Amino acid sequence: MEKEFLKLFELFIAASVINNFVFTRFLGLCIFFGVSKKMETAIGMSITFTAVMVISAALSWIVFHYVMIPLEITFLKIIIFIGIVAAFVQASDTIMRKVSPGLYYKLGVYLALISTNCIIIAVPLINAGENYNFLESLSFGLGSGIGFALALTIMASIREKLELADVPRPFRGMPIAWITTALIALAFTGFSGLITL
Amino acid sequence: MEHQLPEEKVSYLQILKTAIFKENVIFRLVISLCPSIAVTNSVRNGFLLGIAVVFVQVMVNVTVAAIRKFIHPRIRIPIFMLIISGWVTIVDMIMAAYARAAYKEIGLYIQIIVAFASILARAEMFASKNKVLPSLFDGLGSSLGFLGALVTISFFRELLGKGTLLGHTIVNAKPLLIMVMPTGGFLVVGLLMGFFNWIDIRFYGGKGAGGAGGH
Amino acid sequence: MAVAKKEQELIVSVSPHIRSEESTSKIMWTVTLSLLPAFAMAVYYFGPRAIYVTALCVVGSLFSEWFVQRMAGKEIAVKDGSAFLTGVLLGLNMPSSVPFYIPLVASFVAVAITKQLFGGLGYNIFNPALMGRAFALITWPRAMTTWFTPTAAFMGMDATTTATPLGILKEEGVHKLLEVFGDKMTLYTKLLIGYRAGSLGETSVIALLIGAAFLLYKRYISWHIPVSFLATVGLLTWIFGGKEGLFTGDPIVHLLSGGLMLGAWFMATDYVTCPSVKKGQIVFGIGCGFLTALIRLKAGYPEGVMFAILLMNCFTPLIDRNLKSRVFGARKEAGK
Amino acid sequence: MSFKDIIKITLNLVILYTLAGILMAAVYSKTSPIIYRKNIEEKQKALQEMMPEADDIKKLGDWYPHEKHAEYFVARKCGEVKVKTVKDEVTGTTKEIKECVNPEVIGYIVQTFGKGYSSYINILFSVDTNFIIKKMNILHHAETPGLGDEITLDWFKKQFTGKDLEHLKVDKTGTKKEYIQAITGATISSRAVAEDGIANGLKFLMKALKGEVEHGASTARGEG
Repeated sequence: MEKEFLKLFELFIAASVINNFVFTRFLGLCIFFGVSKKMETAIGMSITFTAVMVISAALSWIVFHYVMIPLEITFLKIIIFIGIVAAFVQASDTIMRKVSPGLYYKLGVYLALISTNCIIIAVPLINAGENYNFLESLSFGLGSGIGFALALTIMASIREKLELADVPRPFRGMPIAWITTALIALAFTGFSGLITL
Repeated sequence: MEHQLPEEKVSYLQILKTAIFKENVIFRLVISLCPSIAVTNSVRNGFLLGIAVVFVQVMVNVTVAAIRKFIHPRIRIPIFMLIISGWVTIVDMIMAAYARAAYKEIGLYIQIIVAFASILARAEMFASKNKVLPSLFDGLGSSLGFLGALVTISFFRELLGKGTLLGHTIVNAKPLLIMVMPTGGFLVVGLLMGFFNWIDIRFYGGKGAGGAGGH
Repeated sequence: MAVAKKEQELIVSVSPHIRSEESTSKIMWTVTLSLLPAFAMAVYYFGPRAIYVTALCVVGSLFSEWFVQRMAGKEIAVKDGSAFLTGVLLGLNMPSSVPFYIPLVASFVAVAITKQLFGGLGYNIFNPALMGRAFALITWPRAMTTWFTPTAAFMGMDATTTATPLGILKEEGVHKLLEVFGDKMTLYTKLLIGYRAGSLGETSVIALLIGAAFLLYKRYISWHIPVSFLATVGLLTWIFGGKEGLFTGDPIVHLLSGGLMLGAWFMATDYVTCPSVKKGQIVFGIGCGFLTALIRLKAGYPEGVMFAILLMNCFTPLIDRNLKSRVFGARKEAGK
Repeated sequence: MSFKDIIKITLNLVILYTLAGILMAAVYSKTSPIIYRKNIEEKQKALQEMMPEADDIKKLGDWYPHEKHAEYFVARKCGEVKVKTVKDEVTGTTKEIKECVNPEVIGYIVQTFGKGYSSYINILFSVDTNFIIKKMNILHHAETPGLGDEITLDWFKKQFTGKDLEHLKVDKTGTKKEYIQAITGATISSRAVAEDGIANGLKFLMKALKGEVEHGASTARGEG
């Protein structure tokens, strides 16, 4: 029992910090660079993203193990996973608008962006590829979500500070954001070897 | 991009040129970025993923343009997604069968082509409003721009990081090992973007594209 | 580069506020001066190589500063001493044996990319010298971890390669460390005066403390970051550092070895890249200490000070942001 | 939304999904046998490389180093190879089938995992009947570029040849040449390969052959 719990914890830490999706697996970069300009949007995105991440990891695990494997249609996993994510995002969009317009006003805009994020499709694919069980899939999903949120928040705070900086003109905007990411990624290599997966 | 080009009058060359340079997916529009680092630690991988994207983009554009009158506007996006993921699945299976060595390294990123906004964007913005042939060229241009960017980035990373090009030894050393690691990837893209902006500002009097980001 | 000027206690905005060119350059040169004892010990132990490596770093830094400012059409401010100081710090962070191109490339990364591309002095997010060293460590992992036994090298001894105390501790355990150095007292003394393998300037704890005391006296640095940093490392390595269970670690070895003293007093306190409010500085110090202990005890690298400071540099804007208006007092006590 | 729209949408979806389904099923039926066959071929080739002189390599069973699935194999050499020509009755073509007479066990091949610096290193090694290492190869790893990844270099791999269990230990000093020489600055990866991976695999093999292992030893029927 303790061992299993440790494994879940290791998966979570590995997914969020050591193999952080943005800094070492280079996924979700589009949104990472897109919405990290302002702190407020970054936080809104982080919350929405983590929630969607965990739920879609769970949904796709269930579908993968109870529908796709018995029917032997695992070769259709790309189509089915993106379908699940898109359907879930669409559904929560509709439900949120009806049930909690306030929350929708705050987070709804990010929902639309999410279904084209690479991480959201990568996590179910990796879960399927690594043969994680249900809890492992969940903790991998949660770790990925938190890791992305962490990256986004750090980046947003740095970019707000950079607004004031006298960056050489060709490097303003995107280029300096990429170079910042490079340097953060370099700092994150300090975690390497922390957990072997 | 002009969304509603008068279909017959625009030359295909013009479409190609705009899509490759002016609206370069990675360096100018700054979208579909994930593979720009993930697969660019060797020229071969960058090239292969680029080719996969070219294939998917062209096929998607052609398919969308061919059936554009048939699709009900309300379910347009889900249908596009279906078309994209269908073609991606096909490329995925073909590469798993015939390009195995490369597939082992970049397999995950092939599958992730599904979530490339650039592909959906071209389908939505161009192919769904134009005839098959212009759509084909638009897809070709946009994805060739993408391929070019991938090859450019991987050229620097492989040369500096491994001292090789396409697996052939150029310098018998690993000059800057860091270039094949994540940090090096981000750094090369950042410096190249800055460099292109500098050229744009210096020689063409442009403003230097900030790149709105997005996905 | 370690400054907490009096005015800053009241100013809460993120970027530092430098009164004038003159005072910046005065601070820079004073800090450089405070590194003199450490540099002298480096020369004593590692011989002419110490001068050679540090000189290369300084030249590289000054050139990079001039080059980027020239390209960007800015005013050339090489004389303000900040690039010189970065060069010296970088040099003190290098092993004595590195080939000539490593200091040059590392100083280019430090000054041109980490500092000037971000807008120059006052705007950099990361500590330039540490970033240069991290870049070099990843790029040339072998050259950057080949250590020589310190000798009074001007006598012309041939040096032998060896592992750093932390490297031995990580791979073999504390018994091996005692085997190499003799008994515990000898170990502590040798760590204190600097007779051990390591980067040029990090070995002699005494020399570093003299410099730090000078800066404290001059009020160019405050105690908040170094003390919370060192205390956290000591506490955590004491609790978790031992193989036989909790509270069996040897905090003194951990405090005296590696780049901890150099990092805590001279690098973490860099006023551009650490939080500007006192509470933030304590959070920053605790964070550095926690990450250092984590990396040293659990992760792959034997030494974690550099990565810990760089990682906390990422969080500096966030800390500043959150501690500006309200107080995160919860973790304050642990730092005392 | 009018009734006509609903019909149109449904029709849209049904037709497109059917078309996509048919297309994909077609590609799948074409590629999946190839993928399957190539997987087997590649595995066989990797095993053959470990023991080029073997005529026949069969799986002996599974085992689980670090809770990861691995396999081990027995390699045989034929006393004599008979070639039979068989006519396929369905297609009418003739095939040559090799038949092994008096096979003799010449060694074993074991797949194993070593816990490295930042990854589990997937290793394949072969031993002769006296449990002396013949060859080893790294199948997969994610060790640090420039340091740990030198476990894939020839000089490192070659020094395993001729080592027995006693000498599968890593020497850092560079003086004890009868042991495995560590890669400078990558002692963890070197140890992971030599001690955690291969030495443990060899110990397991010895136990398994004596029948001392419970799980995994699902011996190939009647031949082990």
